[in-house]
Amino acid sequence: MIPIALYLAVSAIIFSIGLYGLMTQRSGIRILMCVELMLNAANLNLVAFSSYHHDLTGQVFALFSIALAACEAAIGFAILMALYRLKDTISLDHINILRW
Amino acid sequence: MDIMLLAPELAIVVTGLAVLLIGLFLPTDSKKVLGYLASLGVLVALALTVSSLGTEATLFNNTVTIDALSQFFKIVFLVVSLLFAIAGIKYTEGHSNTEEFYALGLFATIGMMFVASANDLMLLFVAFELASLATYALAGFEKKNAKSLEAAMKYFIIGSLSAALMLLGISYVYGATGTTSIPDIAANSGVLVSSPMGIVAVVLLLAGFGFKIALVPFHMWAPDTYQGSPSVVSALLAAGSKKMGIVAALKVFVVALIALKADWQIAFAILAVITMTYGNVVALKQTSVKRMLAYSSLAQAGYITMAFVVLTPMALGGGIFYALSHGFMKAGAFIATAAVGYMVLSENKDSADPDHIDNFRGLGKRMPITALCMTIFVFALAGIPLTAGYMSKFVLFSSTIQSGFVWLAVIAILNSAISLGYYAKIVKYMYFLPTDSEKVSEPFPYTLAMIIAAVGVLVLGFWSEPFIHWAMEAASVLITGGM
Amino acid sequence: MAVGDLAFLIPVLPALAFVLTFFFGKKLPTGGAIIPIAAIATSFVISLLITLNLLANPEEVVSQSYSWFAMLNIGILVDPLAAVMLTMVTFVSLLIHIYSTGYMSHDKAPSRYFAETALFTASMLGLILSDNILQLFVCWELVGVCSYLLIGFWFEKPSAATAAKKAFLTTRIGDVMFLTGIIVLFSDLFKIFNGNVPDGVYILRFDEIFAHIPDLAAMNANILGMEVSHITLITLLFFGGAVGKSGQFPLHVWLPDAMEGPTTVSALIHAATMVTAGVYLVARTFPMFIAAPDSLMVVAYVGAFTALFAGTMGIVMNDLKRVLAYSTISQLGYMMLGLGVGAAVGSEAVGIALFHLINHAFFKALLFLCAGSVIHAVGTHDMRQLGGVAKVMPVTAVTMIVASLALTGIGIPGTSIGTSGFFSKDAIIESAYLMGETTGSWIPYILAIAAALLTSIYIFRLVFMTFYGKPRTDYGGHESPASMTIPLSILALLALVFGGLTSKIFNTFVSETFVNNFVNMNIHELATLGGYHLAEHAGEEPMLVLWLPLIMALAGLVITFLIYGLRIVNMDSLVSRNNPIYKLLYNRYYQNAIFTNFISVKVIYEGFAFAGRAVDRGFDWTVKWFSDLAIESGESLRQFQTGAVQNYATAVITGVSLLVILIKVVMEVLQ
Amino acid sequence: MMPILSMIVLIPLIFAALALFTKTKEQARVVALAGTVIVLLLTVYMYFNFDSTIADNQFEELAQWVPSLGITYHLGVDGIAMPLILLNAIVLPLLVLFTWNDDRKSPNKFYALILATEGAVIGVFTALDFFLFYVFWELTLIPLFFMVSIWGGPNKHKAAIKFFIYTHVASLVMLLGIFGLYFAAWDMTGTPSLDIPYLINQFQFIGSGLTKDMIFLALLFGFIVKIPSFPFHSWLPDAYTEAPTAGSVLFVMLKIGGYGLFKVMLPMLPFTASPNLMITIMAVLGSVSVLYGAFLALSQKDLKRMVAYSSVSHMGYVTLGAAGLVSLSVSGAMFQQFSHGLIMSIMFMSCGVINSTTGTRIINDLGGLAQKMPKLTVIMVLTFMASLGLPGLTGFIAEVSVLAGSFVNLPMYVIIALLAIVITAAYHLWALQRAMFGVYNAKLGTVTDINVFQTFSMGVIAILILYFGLHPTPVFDMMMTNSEHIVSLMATMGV
Repeated sequence: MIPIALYLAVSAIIFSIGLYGLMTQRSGIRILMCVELMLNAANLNLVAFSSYHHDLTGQVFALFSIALAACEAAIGFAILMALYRLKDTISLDHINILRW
Repeated sequence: MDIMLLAPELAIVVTGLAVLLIGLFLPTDSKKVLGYLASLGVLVALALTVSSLGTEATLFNNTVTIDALSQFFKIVFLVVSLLFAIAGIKYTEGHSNTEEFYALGLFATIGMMFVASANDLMLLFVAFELASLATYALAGFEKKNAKSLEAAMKYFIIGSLSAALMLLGISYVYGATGTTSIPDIAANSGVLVSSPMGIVAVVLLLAGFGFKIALVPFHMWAPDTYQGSPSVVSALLAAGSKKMGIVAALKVFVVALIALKADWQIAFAILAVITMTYGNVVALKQTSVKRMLAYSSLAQAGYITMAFVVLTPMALGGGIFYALSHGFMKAGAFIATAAVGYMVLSENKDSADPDHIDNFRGLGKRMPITALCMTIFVFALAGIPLTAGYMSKFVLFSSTIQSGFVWLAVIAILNSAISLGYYAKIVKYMYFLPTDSEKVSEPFPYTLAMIIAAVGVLVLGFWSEPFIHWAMEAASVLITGGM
Repeated sequence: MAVGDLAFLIPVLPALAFVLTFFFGKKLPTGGAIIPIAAIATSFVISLLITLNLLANPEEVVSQSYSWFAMLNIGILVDPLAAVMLTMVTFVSLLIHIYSTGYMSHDKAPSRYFAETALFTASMLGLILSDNILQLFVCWELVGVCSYLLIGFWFEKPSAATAAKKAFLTTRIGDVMFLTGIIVLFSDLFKIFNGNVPDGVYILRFDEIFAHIPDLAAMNANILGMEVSHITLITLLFFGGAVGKSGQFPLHVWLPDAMEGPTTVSALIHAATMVTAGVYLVARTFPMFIAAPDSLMVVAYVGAFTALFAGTMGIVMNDLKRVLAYSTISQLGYMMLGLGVGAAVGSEAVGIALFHLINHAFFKALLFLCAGSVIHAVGTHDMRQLGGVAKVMPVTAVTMIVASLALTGIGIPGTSIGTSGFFSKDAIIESAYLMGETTGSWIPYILAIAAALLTSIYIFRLVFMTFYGKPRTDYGGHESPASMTIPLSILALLALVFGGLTSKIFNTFVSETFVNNFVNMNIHELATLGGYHLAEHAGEEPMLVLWLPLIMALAGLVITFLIYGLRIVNMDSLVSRNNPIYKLLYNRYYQNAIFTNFISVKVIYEGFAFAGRAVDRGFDWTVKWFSDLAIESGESLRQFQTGAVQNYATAVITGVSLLVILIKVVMEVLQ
Repeated sequence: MMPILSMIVLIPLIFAALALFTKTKEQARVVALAGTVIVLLLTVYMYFNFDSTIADNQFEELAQWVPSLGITYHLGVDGIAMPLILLNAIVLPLLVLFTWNDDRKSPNKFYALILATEGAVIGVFTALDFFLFYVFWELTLIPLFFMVSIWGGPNKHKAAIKFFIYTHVASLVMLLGIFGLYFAAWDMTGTPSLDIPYLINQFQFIGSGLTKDMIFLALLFGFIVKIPSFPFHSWLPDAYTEAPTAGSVLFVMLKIGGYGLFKVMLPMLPFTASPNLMITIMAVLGSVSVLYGAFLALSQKDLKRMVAYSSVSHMGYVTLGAAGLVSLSVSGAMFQQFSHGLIMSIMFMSCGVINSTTGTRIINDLGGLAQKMPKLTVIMVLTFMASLGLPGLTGFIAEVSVLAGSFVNLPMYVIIALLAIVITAAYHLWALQRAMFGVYNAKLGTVTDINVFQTFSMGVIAILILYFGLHPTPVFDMMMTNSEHIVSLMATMGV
């Protein structure tokens, strides 16, 4: 069977992709997607470990976090919608009245 | 198991749902009643918690625990959300979706309360997220206000980033120990010490909680959000959800990961110093009072974090006690700004930044009660004697010296000296700078909330013995649980 | 009850008079002059009685002490030395107060004047009565203030205000030395008692001090490499105080300016009484000086030099009162010299000096009052505008001439015929000679002789220029009222005969001061402490020595008569700005330029003070710098908060990775 | 036995609250007068029941406050505190009278602050628990801060903030010292306590010499800044000068720095690791302040600023005398605090009067005021004389005791201080001559002499200066008792 290290490696890679996107992307939507990536990388970890430990907790946890991720996405989109209504853009470069 | 042990939480849930449902059928102008309802619910919950003080129990096969620590923080959260609810009555006046405001607030409170009593990382994470999600929405409550939305957006993005980090951290902990139950992790956390995953997990979790506690460099969202979102919400964020981060950190680090003490003590030491210094120094130059308070609460977080470095019962007790006092001071201060903001907006609808410090000119004349309360809060934050702030600093700093971290104490004390610079500035504006505008009536709910907070601050300062004692008990839970 | 028990009233009455006059004087006629006059009269009677009583039975010294605070006391000591001073001061003060009723009649604030003079009298008497050095210093300062107030009596005159300030500050320099002396003395005695002084022992009382002279002499201080015994140090510091108060060189600069005050004040304070306090101080602590021959030598030299130095300036002044002021300085120099010769003649020196002090008080007061009477009548100080005043003011003129004779000391040696000045001054000069004989230091004697010549020159110059010849300007003028002329006559009488009558008894009386139940000292033991022996009284000096002073006096008279009387010598070549000597003298050796303008203003005020100011700015700046640092760093740090959410995320990530590294590093370091 | 100490501390605070709610000047000043007078009566009563022959604390009150931290409510007075309390109790009613007829904005706050300051300052003098001590210590800052910033001069805000933060930093350092002592004792005995006498007594048992010295220096810094002593005086000139007259007088009443020196520092001194170093530090600071303050006062143009610097110079004697460690010098230093309080009150009142009637304080712009203001002139001359150390007035008693006493152990530093005497006389007389004497400066327009209330209050203080100058024993004896007690400690340690 596949050694645990590979799972970790994969999830680490996915997580890093998400991070990179989060730091570089301008569009709100893409940033949301990056966040999803990262969360799912973590979930991958959980599942991998759970099978590694032969213990279901990890998978249950993963399910929970997927649910949460959904809620998060919902709220995120809601906020972005509102922003779009107000400013006709969701490019985060133009949203920085609050600073210093 | 006895479900009544969860009575406070249930009370809040019920109130939350009730508010949500009743709100649907009420006309906008009569939605005031929701505020009273919510306040009542929180009051009931508070009463229930107080009545059940001293009970020790674990529920839901050991995922929820009720002990001195959880009780203490529950009360902190309930007090804050009580202030939030009362102040909200005025704030939401004439808002079409008052019910959402209260429902979200109450759900956030539940999240916090469950974090306080969580005994399992899974529950902790879920509750944590619950609180976060609710507050994301609250931060963006003013849908027509660009600032509010921007605040929400930033809060949301950094929040979900840190959630991801936290989850990753938890996954590593789980991977190493094979369990998510906090005591069990504590039991066999030896594995983490040996494996490199240890440090990574610690840092990731630190980032996760650091985001809520607003420790530099995970704080970046905080100033913007506190400034941008409605003051009442800022109060909830600064006074409530910040404490949630603290209690979570206490549970996870001091109890679960005590074996990795060496690692995270260093981390906390570094963060504490950076955070308090950065917060105080930057606050000096702020012109928006809310932003200034945001930075000040950074600094306060820095002080509290010292407890993790010192890690003696007294220091932890001090930190916990500090959390309580800070709850009162910060909530009060933000509500005061809310009152001022209300005053400004009621004078001219579209004023650019109602929280600019110029609006505080001559407040002593225009809103005497608000000004007086604000002075109390500000002095308390600065650590002037006979206020909660002084008492908590006294315990915390002195315990720091006691256990030999003199350098840390010195830095902290120098910091609180610097902080006087901007606190005094607020007082100066309120009392010494002339104003041409006349006295205005102060909205009752705000005043009530502020007075409650002020009384709390003074009581904690004068008659602190029982509270300190209690905080010590809470701390002892951690120590016995951990060591 | 013994009259001595009333001694405490002597200063207290004038003090009360001060209070009453100060608060109620305005309402009374002549500014309530009657109150101080009555008080001082009573004091005079009491002191006189005490003196007579002491003459009769010398052991009845009055001595009372009460605790003041800590180990210090206030007390009364009336021994012969004090008694004669008391009598003189009360007497002169009484006369001058009476005189003042006339003199100040036209002034707008007489009550303030009388109050202040009463206060002055009180403090002066307190000074004389002190039985401990600290109380003496207290009153010493008080008389200083009174003189400050009285010099500046016409404070709306800037010159007066300035003169007052100058007087106070210059004497203050001396006072500091005096105070230092007291402090050194205190700490020495404190050490002698090893820190625990038993109750009831007042360590600054004269008897305590004198009792410990041997211990003090035993202590040595190393100052700039010189081994100085503490007794020498202390006495020198005391003398420093005396120099300030008694206008000895170099601290004499204030006395001439002090003439800005009313003439009566000059007579009372700056001629008769206060300025003699320095002499009194040295006399009072004479046992200590005896044990410190070096100090005595200093006293003698300074005194003699001052006598001459002041004389040289006296001969060129054109202001009536300034001439008299310099004369006072010079006479005080004589008194100091008289004490200085103690190294040779032992405690007789006190008698000699005191005798001259008393006589001087009489004739110098008289001189000033005459001058006052002239000024009062004609309203100018400048002799060049006067002349022939004798015709208008006969009484004044006569008394003035008597006084001048007394000052120059005209009399026939060997007999007891002569003006009072003759007995005292010649006694001083003779003992100076004696000192030259025993110790081999002749300079004081020579200076003293030279000074005698100058004395008679300046005083007769004054007499001729003022009273003789015909008026140079048309001043009005009339003889002064009786309230003024009667005191003049009384003083004139005393100036004429007092010396002759009392010269014998006086010396023996006063010389016994330090042998009584209060303090009993053996002068020879003290001398041996100082490491020398007193001359067993050498009998007669050669004839020349006895006659020389008189010859000098007459010579001076002749010279001045030729110049100013017959005008056969033309002065214009001498008296002109291009004659360097005249210029030097006339500008008073440029002391003003040096002391006032250069040292005090330039160096101290502009130099130090402003340096200090710069330093202070430095401190301020440092403090400010710290706060600025905080604020500025705040300004730059907040730039991190860019407002772009991606940067926030970046910050988080960097934070995480940095933390990992940091922890690793620190862990490494710790292990 | 009634809790008289609590009363004299609380009554001013209560009356301050009352005064805050008054509507008019008339009500406010009456309340203020009532409060201060009651305190005065109580203090006088206490004074006459005070046993000046023992050095212990008297009228003690003790109650638990926060047992888990060893914080107690512990009050008491000894011979060090008593005279200072007396000073405050006497001067403040007179201060209220002095300001009786002034018109100023929000008089209710004004008098409330005066009362609050009195309460806080007396609190510091009576507190026997470090926590309480620090509480009152900080409490003195706030009313003075408001006093300066509301009614102060042109640069009031700058001065107020500077004073507040500067002295607050010092207090924080002092707090560090207190913590150090607190825990050193806690670790030794196992029970927490902040009781001042107890901790001072525990100090000697602390093991590490370094710790001892750090604690000592931290506390010393806190006190020295409040005194204030060179080189930590730079907050003083601004604060004193910018403050309103009443504020300046309150500043002068703030004798807590010196009090700490005697109450806390000296008993600890012999047990520090290097007592002689500490003595030297204090001696240097003291003597230099004397000279330095005098020179700076000499260089001032502004009368009030000159007075402020003279205050630095005078307070130098306090530090010097404390370092002298001879019973006479120490009690002299204590007496200097008392005398300085009286003298400076009048000095600042005079500055206030002159400023309000002529509209300037620049010495060279004044002149000849004596002709227009005879009453003021008489009082001022007396006070200036007292301030330059004229015998027969309080200043002299203090200075001569300090100098004579200290000379026993510290001759060199005394010499430095002696140099200042002439300078001191110089600037006092210079100011008098320029401001009061000479030709009347017509540009000043019509000036009016002090009114009856001002005459009364200044007169009474002047009389006290004279009285205590002639007869210091009423307060000097108790000081002597305590200083002998302190010095005996030194003797046991052979310092």
